[in-house]
Amino acid sequence: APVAAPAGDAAGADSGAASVTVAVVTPYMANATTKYAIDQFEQYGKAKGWNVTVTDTNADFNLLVSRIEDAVTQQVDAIVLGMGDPAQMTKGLEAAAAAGIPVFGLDAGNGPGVVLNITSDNGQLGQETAHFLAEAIGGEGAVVLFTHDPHPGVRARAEAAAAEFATYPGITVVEKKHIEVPGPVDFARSTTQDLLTAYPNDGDIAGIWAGWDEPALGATQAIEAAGRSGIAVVGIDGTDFARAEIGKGGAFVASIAQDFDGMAQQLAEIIAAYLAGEAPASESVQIPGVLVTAENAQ
Amino acid sequence: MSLFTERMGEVSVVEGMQPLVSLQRLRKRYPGVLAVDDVSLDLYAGEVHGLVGENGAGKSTLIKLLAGATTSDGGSIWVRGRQVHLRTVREANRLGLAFIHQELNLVPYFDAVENIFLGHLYPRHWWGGVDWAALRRRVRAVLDPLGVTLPLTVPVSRLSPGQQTLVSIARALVDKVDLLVMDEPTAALTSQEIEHLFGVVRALRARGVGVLYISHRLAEIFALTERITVMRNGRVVTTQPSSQVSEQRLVQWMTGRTVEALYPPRTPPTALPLLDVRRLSGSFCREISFTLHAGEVLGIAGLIGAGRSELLRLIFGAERVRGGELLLYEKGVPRGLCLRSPAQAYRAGVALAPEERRTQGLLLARPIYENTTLTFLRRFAWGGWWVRRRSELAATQRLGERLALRSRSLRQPVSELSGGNQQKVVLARALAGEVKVLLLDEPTRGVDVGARQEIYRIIGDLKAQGVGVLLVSSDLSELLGVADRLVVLREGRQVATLAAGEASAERVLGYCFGVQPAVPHPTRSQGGGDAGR
Amino acid sequence: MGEMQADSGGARQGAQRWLRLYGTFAGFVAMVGIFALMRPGIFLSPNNLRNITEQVAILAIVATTMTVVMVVGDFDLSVGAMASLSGVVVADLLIQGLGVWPGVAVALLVGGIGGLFNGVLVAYFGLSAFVATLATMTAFRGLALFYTNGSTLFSGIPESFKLFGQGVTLALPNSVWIMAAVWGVTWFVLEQTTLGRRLYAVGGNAQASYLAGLNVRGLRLAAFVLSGVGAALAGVVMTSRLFSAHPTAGEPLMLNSIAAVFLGMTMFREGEPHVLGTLVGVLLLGGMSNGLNILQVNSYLQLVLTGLIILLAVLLSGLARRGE
Amino acid sequence: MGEMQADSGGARQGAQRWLRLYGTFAGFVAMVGIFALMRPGIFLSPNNLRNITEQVAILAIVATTMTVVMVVGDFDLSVGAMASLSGVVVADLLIQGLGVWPGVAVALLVGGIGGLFNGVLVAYFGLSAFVATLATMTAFRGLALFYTNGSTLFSGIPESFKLFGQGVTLALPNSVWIMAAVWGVTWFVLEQTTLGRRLYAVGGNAQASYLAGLNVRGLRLAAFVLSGVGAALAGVVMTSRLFSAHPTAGEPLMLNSIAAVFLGMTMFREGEPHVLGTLVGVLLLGGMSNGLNILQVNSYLQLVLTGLIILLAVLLSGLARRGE
Ligand SMILES: Nc1ncnc2c1ncn2[C@@H]1O[C@H](COP(=O)(O)OP(=O)(O)OP(=O)(O)O)[C@@H](O)[C@H]1O
Ligand SMILES: Nc1ncnc2c1ncn2[C@@H]1O[C@H](COP(=O)(O)OP(=O)(O)OP(=O)(O)O)[C@@H](O)[C@H]1O
Ligand SMILES: [Mg+2]
Ligand SMILES: [Mg+2]
Repeated sequence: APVAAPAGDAAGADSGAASVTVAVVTPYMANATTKYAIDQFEQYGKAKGWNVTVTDTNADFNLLVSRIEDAVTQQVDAIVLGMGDPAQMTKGLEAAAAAGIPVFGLDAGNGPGVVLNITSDNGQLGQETAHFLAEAIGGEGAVVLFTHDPHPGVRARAEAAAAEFATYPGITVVEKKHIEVPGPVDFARSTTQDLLTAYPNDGDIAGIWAGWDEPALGATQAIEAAGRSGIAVVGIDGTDFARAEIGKGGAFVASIAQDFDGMAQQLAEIIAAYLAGEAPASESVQIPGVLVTAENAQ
Repeated sequence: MSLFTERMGEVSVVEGMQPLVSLQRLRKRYPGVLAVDDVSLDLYAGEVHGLVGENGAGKSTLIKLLAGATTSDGGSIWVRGRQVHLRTVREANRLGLAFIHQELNLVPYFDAVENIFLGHLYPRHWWGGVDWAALRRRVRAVLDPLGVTLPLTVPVSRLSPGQQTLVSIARALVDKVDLLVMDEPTAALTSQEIEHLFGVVRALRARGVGVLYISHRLAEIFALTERITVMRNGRVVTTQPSSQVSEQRLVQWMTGRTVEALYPPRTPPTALPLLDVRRLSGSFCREISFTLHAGEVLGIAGLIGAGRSELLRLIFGAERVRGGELLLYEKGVPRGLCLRSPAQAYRAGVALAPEERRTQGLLLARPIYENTTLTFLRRFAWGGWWVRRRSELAATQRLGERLALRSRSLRQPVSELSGGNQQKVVLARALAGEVKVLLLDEPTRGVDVGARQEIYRIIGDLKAQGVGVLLVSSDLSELLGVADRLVVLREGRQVATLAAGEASAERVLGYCFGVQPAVPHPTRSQGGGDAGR
Repeated sequence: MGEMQADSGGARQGAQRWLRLYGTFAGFVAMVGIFALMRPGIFLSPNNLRNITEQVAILAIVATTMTVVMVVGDFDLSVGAMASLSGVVVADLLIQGLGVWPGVAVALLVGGIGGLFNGVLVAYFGLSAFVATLATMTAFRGLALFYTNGSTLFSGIPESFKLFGQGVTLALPNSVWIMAAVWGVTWFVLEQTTLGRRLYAVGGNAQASYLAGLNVRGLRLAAFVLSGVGAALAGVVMTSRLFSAHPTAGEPLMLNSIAAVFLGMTMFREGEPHVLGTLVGVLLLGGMSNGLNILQVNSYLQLVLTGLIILLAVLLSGLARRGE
Repeated sequence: MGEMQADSGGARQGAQRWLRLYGTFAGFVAMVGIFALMRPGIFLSPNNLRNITEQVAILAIVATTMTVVMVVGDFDLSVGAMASLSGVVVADLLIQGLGVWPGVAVALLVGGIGGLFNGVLVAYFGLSAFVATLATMTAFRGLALFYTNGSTLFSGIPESFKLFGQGVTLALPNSVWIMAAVWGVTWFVLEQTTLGRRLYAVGGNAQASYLAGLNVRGLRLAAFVLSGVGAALAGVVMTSRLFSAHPTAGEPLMLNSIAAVFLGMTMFREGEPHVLGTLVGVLLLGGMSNGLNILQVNSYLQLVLTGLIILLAVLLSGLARRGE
């Protein structure tokens, strides 16, 4: 059952929307897409007259729990979790629940204590990009995955992609490379150089599937610098630099754009409705991604 | 010679007595040098045994072998008739051996109390915490017989080297020991502390403790020991009852030559002023005034912690001046005021050889030649930039020869040199450029007789060239032998300025202690004097 | 001379020591004051103070045992990776049905073994602490990732495991009690026992300690073992607090714990590490991040401010020292 | 005495020095040998060797200038953040239409100023290098993120900027040439000039250097400035190589560059930092990651192996030294 907006006790006698405070906490602000989504959300929130606070913990989940607790201490009206896995912050979520503060996920995840999570369907992102890559290489050849399993979203994409590749009898996933963060572009670039050395002939590798756009960029650069042909790269997120690469018609053939703007906007609406006493219909809202290819890159 | 040695050895040994510690045919090789070569030595309970030898003769290395601080390449060590294999210092300590090593080995941020107690179990309160009061009492109990007073609650890094030596001495006396080994314990001490130390050593001897005593001050050796062992080039030359050798013989055994007049003949200073110190004050020193002339050696006397080193550092610009002024003269014309940094001092022709060679003087890990050329490096470089190693090596070779520096190679890290040779490197650096005023802080500390004579000769040469020398020394006979005038400091104040003619050991000591000189115009004491007694 | 000065000297020195404490400590107090003024009633509310202590508890555990390693003059870069590894181990064992206490014991054992490994490399094989623990950091990190295959462990951890990181006893979170216990024991050992003084001696001058008959190698080894166990304990508390184990969760602990010790060191004249200073360092870091968040400073600017505040706090104590 | 031995002693000592080099160096050679055997014709192919040099070029630049800071006995933790910052600055300036050379000059200037800041804090205000550069690292990082608002800069960088990181001259990538130039100059300065000698002296014993008339503060300051400029140069090359600027791209450089210097230090008897050693350290780190990739080892196991190989290499030199 929805809780009545607890606006009264936090900000005292102030009236109306001005007293609504929404705290956004995220571990991944250094990531451009996270930043974009949160910035968008902040704008929509401000447009509603909310006071939106944003906190980054720099990939530190322990601190993230603390930040949620800080928000609870400040008796905010709602907490938005920006792309962190709720499984790693149950303690904070429980504190929020105990204080009656609703928590919403922005591309985060579902779990106890999360009223609603709005997200791209990571499975769909992974599956569609994998599908595109598979088709692009003619359903045949060796494929390498660039992953980062500690990130649950990227992990889900990789699993979906692997499942998709498995449906092609001609495709084998020959390696799964863990890409280090920070510095993913350079890391992916060096890793790809080494891969190309290990698979020295044209055709040894047909495609590289990357869990997000930065490693895809690094892979593309290495392939082009080595002058290798016949290797296609796909990424995920549809960032502007990915679009630019795809537009050039090189090795980077596709990415998939998550509609962060739409997500942010919709989440703001849902929160507004929730604070007005209207419970969301389901725990999870999934926004489909839009494939970015040479045709629609620019 | 060897026949003679053996016969004498037999004579000196008390019939049927088992040696407390017996070293048999010990060897220790360092890369390129046999530091200890087939050394055998018996030490008896209740005997003070002197060990002498030139710098680098292998004395400290021998001690380290006995302490388990380094491993031998051959030979054996027997304690009370049983062979022992010392792998760590702890094992040596458990056998009742205690050591005062040549290089100060203190924990800089511990106070004297904790440094003295290092290696012992602290007394505790009933609740398990350290009983600091009891600890302090126990430390006082060790210090009192030594007759020394130390600031106990200050980190030892802020004590003067002399005070630090007292701390390491006290450490060796906390527990009951059977054999006490002292490697140049008095190098940084003045007569007062030496007196007390000797008292303690004699008391230990009376209790049946054996003592192995290393010193370059031969007077001390004669005053304290029953037998003397002389080492040279890693080998034992001879062991003799002290009463049967003369100082000349001893020096001859050590150096292979005779050392006649230790001090060069005194030449009168000029009247040309070089440096004028006017009411100079620092954090400890107060209102010191004197003038140093060209060709003059001005000695600075005082007890430990009297502020002598601080005075030199003030003049050198290495410490903040809190009052007074400093005038440097160029050809008799006053030039420039306070020196603000050592760099400025060097530019003005003032050089310092600091007292603490390891912490203040040397880059231990760097080769000898880099240490000697450090200050005047630009002279050994094209355009002041591109270092010419060959000219550095040549200059170092020259300085080394002048100071009788003993090393395997000039590219050897200074850390591998013996203590006295390290001291020579410090001196070599100060002499590498042209200086007008030379500040020498304990220049002969740990230096053997031969090299000491050499250093005095160099001081004499510099004097003849018109250099002014400020000489700080804890060896009063050295001051009396070399200095043209003496400034006596006591607790940071200038208590007397004496011309060579007016100074005598008694008188200077009287000023040092703050009592009236017993003899108004005593005779001058010269030569290898006996400040130690 | 000097003897009569000894006592008054002691008193003076005590006063000076306090004055010096005021440096970094004054920075700390100023920070608290500013935050309290800017957000009256919030920063210093009991609730928020409790939050801060709870937020820093895990860091404080690691920083306290790190202090011991730094007391003997070494470093331990592997603590973060070790915390991750032990967190993953305990979570996995609990998920597989092992009891809570045995699970925790095994995790601490892992920490002890890791610390032993570091200690042997540094104390007995003479590797530089930096190289050795950097290498083991990389290895531990790989192990934690390999063990979990990169994923987060969370389902199947028994509720009773919440005890360490989420339970509350006498109005304070259990993690704070654990931290207090670790801190108290470490303080007692370092300041009040012969063992502790020997650790300090080794850090002050290893050669002197050896020549005074101390077992220098053993002492250095012990410090590393302690730091490994401390890191493992932090990993356990963290897993309990997050109620999930993430193979890289502990990583921020490494630089932060060293930073806390260094910050604390600035409070002492002779610059030796000290658990009291470490605690102030931890609180400075924790309070700052909490306060800046409460002030809702842009998260990128927060980083800039964090850097500047650390510098200011440390500069204060530097100036205090210079003034003497 | 012994004077006449000077020359032969020198030669023998030279031989010993080479023997000691064999420790870590032998580890390096063994690693190369193993990789070469396991992937014959691939690991040692000219193409792959070129790849390795290119991959390590940026790290080598930072590690080389870091060596200078470590020669004077300090640390610089801010190099990674500085590389990110300068990379972002040059990208932004070029995007805004500034010429390539002025843009690079400004980026290097940023590095110099950052280094100056570090140097003043450490040398003149007496802060510990760790605290000071940790704080500036945090601040620089915040600045880079704030400057770009966290996003990647890429569109609008002129093609001519590819010169630094992607151009090829005489069959070698320009980044490798830049690295070689930085290394060569640093080697010359450290080993052959009075400046270098003084830097080593300060690192060996700062107090003795001061009393020998060296400008200790100035020298430490200079080292930090150099390291700042080196980091900035690395940032420029990295931005050119990736043809895009990421506000956290330089971060892995920090630990890696320090690790490389430490690895190199194990090659020298007295354990002082040395650019030759640093280069071997960099190649060891780079060759290892390249080789393990080529052997197609699981990424997580790669971390474990990396740690173990570092330890092995270093242990070898430790044993060689002990054998003496
Ligand atoms: N660690 C070392 N490495 C190499 N050579 C060393 C080392 N320590 C000492 N030596 C050499 O061993 C020889 C003996 O040195 P030792 O320190 O025993 O002399 P010493 O008799 O104590 O001299 P001093 O009177 O100057 O203290 C010297 O030639 C010295 O250079
Ligand atoms: N009783 C004391 N209490 C505290 N500090 C003292 C005391 N006596 C001396 N000092 C310190 O010792 C310093 C003076 O020592 P300095 O090194 O100049 O003495 P010194 O005459 O050279 O003695 P040494 O023979 O030990 O070298 C002063 O800076 C002072 O701080
Ligand atoms: Mg000696
Ligand atoms: Mg002195």
